[in-house]
Amino acid sequence: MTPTDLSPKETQAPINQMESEEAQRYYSATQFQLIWWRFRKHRLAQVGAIILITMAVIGLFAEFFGPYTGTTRVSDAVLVRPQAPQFCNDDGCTLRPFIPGVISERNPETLRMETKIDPSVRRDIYFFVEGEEYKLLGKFKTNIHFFGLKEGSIHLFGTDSLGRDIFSRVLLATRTSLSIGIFGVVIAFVLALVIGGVAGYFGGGLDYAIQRLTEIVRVIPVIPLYMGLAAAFPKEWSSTQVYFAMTLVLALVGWPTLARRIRGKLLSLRGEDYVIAANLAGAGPSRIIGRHLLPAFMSYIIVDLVISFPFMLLSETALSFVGLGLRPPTVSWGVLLQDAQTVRAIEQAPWLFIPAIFVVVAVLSFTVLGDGLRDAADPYQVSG
Amino acid sequence: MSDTLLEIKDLKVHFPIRSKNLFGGVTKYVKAVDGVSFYIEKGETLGLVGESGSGKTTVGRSILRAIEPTAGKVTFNVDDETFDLSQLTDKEMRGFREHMQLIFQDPYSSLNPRMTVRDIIAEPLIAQKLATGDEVDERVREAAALCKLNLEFLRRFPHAFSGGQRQRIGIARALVSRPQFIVCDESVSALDVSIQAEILNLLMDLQAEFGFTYLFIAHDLSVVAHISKRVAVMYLGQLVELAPTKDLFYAPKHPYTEALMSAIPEVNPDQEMNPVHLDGEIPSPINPPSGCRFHTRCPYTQDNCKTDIPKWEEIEDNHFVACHFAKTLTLKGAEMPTSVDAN
Amino acid sequence: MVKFLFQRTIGMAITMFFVSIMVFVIMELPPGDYAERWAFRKFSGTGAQITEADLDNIRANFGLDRPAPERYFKWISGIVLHGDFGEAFAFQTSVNNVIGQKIWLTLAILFSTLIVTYLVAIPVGIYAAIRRGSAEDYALTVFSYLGFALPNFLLALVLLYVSITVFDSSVGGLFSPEYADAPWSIAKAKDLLGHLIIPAIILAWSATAFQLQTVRATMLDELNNLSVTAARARGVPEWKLLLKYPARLAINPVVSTMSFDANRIFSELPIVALVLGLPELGELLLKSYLDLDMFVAGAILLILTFMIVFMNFLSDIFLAILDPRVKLIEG
Amino acid sequence: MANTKEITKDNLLEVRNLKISFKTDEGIITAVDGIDFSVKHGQTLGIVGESGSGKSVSTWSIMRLLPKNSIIDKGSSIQFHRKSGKVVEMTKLKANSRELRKIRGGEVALIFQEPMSSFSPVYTIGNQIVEAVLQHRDVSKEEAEEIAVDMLDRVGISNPRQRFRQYPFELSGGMRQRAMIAVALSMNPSLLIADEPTTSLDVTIQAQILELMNELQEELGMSIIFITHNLGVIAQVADEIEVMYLGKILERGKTKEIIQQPQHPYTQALLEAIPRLDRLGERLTAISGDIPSPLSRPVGCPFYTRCEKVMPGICDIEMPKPTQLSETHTVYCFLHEEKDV
Repeated sequence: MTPTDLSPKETQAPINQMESEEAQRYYSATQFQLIWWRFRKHRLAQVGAIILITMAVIGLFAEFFGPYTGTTRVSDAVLVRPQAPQFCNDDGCTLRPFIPGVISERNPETLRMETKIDPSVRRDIYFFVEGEEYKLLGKFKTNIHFFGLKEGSIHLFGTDSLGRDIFSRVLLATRTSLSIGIFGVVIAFVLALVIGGVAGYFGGGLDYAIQRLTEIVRVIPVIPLYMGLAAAFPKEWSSTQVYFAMTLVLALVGWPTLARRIRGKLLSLRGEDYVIAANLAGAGPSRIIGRHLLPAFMSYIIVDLVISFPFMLLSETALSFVGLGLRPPTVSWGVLLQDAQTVRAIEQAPWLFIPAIFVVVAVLSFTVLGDGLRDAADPYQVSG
Repeated sequence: MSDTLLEIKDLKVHFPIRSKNLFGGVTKYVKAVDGVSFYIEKGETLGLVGESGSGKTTVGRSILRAIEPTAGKVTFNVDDETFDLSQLTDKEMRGFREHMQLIFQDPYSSLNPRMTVRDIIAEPLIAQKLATGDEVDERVREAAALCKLNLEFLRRFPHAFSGGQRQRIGIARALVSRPQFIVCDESVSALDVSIQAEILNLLMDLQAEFGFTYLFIAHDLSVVAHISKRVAVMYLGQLVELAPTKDLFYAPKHPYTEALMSAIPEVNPDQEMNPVHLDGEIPSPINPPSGCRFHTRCPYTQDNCKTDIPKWEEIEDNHFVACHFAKTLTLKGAEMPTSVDAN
Repeated sequence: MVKFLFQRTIGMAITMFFVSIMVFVIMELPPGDYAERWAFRKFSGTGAQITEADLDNIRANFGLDRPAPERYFKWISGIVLHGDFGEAFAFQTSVNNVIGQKIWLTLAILFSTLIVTYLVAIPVGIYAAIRRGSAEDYALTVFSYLGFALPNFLLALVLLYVSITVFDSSVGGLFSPEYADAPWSIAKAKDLLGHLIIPAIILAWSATAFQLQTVRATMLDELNNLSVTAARARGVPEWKLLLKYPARLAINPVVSTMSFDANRIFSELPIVALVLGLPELGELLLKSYLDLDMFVAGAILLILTFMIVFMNFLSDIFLAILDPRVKLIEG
Repeated sequence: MANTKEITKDNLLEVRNLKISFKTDEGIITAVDGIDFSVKHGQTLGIVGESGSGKSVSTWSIMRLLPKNSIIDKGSSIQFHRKSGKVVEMTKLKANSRELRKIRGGEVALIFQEPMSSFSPVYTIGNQIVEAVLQHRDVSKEEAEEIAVDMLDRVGISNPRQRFRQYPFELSGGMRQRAMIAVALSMNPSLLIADEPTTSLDVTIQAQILELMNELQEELGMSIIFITHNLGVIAQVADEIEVMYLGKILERGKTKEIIQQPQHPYTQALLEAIPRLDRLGERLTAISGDIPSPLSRPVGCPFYTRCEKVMPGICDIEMPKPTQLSETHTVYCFLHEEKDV
């Protein structure tokens, strides 16, 4: 729609006589500085990044942030409702947060155990309290938890039907789900990079064969394919084995899409004038790849990594949800959601659905972050 | 011929067309360049003109082996030694690239946006290890100064520059390895009129100072006429005429050249344009016409043009034509200036 | 056109050949062998003792003692020549019987989902592009984000929960109880249509989000196209112009990705079907994976993939009709 | 609102004080900065300018075709003589109003540089011509088809009946540009705006198109605004020329006046800078420096940063006023303003 004499090239700033310091800085800015400046304009993407970093930190130190280990059963607290910390009750307000006491009694009609709030009891929340022993980062033995009660138990997200603290379990699941996503993406990426790179750089018959292969993998519906592979895990495998097998499966099915994108990008880059110029300057393949293709490629790789994540997360969640993925005692978001498979379960204890919120928030964060990065990734293209 | 720098014999470049069916078999070829021969002398500028699809860019790139020629011979003289470029391996060719360079058309896409100007200009030196350490910087500064680039700009990135300045950076890169031969592929076509003159002057000054040899490819006839000593005209993958600039423009011998000359809009409202009318369109290079390739559009065509391929002949001193009737036709060229100071 | 169709049909056959090999590999993957699982299922609870010899017998019966290529050949030729998908041990009957009419229900779900997707995504995507930067556009973007982020099976759970707690009725299933086992009739078909809407909306959820963004992006590209300005310069009224030029082209990428939508829908189908209790192939696939009833699983995987490949074939044809440039490329 | 006097009779179009800006992320860019020009009945006005000169923007604004982020200044006036004799103020017309639509195509037609992208690829050439004809002429569909085929024939397309049913990609570049002209002229406009119509064409095709446009103008009597950066082309087609630079008009006059007696330093420099066949072997005179970015337009005369004859303290303060050198020749330069005084 823009008339010819307002094309982007002309509106790009050429050097003028007067040069502000800002302009100087812009002119000698590297690729990643430019990307960073552009990224800083994307508020939403930054929010996404912050959420993800928070999730990663919390996941990494799940045992510290959660008041209980994931397997602890508080037997008299089955299906406890989530408890929100308060600052005020009938006796007035304090600076220290607390939760009201809980009494559990059997309902005389349904004969189920039910919990009730006892506003007369006040249980103060303390920070850095001693609790169950665990190994921080799998190495350092300690029993300090970020918060907890001196007596009684606290369940921010309630408990499940076995009386386990959902809050603590969600934190552990965050670690599992994010890490399986990371491993899955990384392995898929290495595969895609090698295969797509070979196809894109050398072209010809090899490229053709790889193209056809990826096409075939891509027509089979993804999740059923995952399921088929996951169904083959022997029942006697340990949860660790299943965990690693899952990452492999995710990667194996995930690479064709990535390989295709990498190949396409490489092919178009290879035809760029400046790459031809490097060729004509006498640069060998290693220099062309190292100095020209890879730097141009890096930002796309990062963007692609980020936008592949949600797919891995959702696949893992879906598979574990139906029992074909990770298995207890490993906890992931999908495993936790198994408890919420039926409407009856949710009706009885809606808080079992809380892990879904984490899934959604994580995927949303990855999506907006990916969008922001994609916009920022090519600072040399003037956006319309 | 000791003063010949470069000689091209029967150069052919055919691009396969892969059909998009199952096995991707190659059934057709685009004959982009189909038997082109010429030589370039040391220190001269040979202009190469032709309309889109004539194959002029492919000629330039295949001499540099940016595109692999299908057939033909390209010989290059360096220090009285003759090399057959088509016989060199990729690695040998890489070592040879210091002698020959390309200046691109698009000053935007031809510079890597992720490298500083210094690194861009230094690339030929570093890639071929022609210089090390401080010598690199010295030679980069020298090249930049020759192209009238502010040395302050060397640590900046291409996004800081306008089209004209970028084109200078491209030229500095081309000459930093002190090549003997430079292909200018539409190197001023993308520039504004007011910038174009400066770049043309720069190219000519550099040639005067260092004795560069240019192959100057362009579609703008006036620009080619201005910079070239001799000009070759291409049509549909083949040369139709090659002659010293003034001979070619003022006294063309090939009907196609005549048509081209007559179509140049003169910057002179008194001189009305009277273009030779050509029939139809340029035929497809996949199935070029038989005989003389121009016969489908030539106003002077005869029966034998359809069947006989015209010979590439030197009909006057240094004037080559491929036309059956080159000697008998009287053709009109561009209007010759009436006096030297026809201002 | 005939040549075009012929080429595409051959292409489809070749793709299906490679797919069948992959499916066969998946069928072979689970540990232990089919004979053991078959025998276990058949005789468990009967108190019969199974000896190694019995198992060998069963293996010989099923041809399991033959090398893999031979078994593959037997399996695939049964399917191609006789339409015989083998035996489903979990049901003690042939796979064909188990799958039977579920194919039609699956197709019904697929098409109703596609219809919902396109009915929403195309007009809304076009609208969002025209109103670029407006509040509606922004809201639709947020909706799309949610479409990516909230998996369909969770949406199904949410909808079920809402329908039960708020409306006190379930939205699951494909038939009302009174029709579930009734023979086909017009009333039953109507009942099915009524029940199809909810799963269609749920399954269309993410596909719509994706396609909406595709349509919007293409539409934005096309709006910037000179041909639109050219038409405007000819005085063509704005609405007519938008529909005739950019909107027409914005449909092309949707048509060309129909098979991806089918792929996405079939991906989500098993889990959504599990949540909603839909008696079709996806749910059956999931069950047979859990039972390791690999003949059934393989058959379903093959059928679903075939539907996707066929959708691809259809979209190629539609595209050739919609876009005159396509034929030229095929040459 | 100083310039709202009524349009003179022999002018088809009169533009006064036209100022157009664009809202962008980097701020407001002024693309056209207060220019005046007019087009006479049956004549060709040539506009020459390099990139960023605002030549396309100023003419697209006549048809109100600029993108949404553009702003036409309130003081601008574009008056157009309609076929009915009525004078309309184009800047006052409502977007998408009936009257604007009638004028677009029916009275003012536009052809572009790239004929490929100005046709929709999925409809036949015929379809797009018929659409235009039906929009502006009271004819049946069959009659419209006849008009279209006839028009294709008139612009020199062989086998017009067959071409009518072909898609744009099946035609060559020259053919497409002919077809584009056919579309424009099939609606019988009184003003044709040709925006670099030959820039992407080869010289032989360019010559044919220029010839065709000349012939058609003689035959149909419409006015033409011809935009180009090629001085050779403009010398051949225009009756009058105006020279634009960075959103301003620097010089205006009869073609001979501009080409043979240029008075503005920029026009002079441009003519010296292009290689010409009648001056082979002469060194070109280059214009030093770069065209400034529209983001940082110089104050005063836009050319002063590159002008050989710049007078510091004068040229960089304000824009010079027009100096009338002859009835038809106007220059905007202090060198002449001084002489005048």
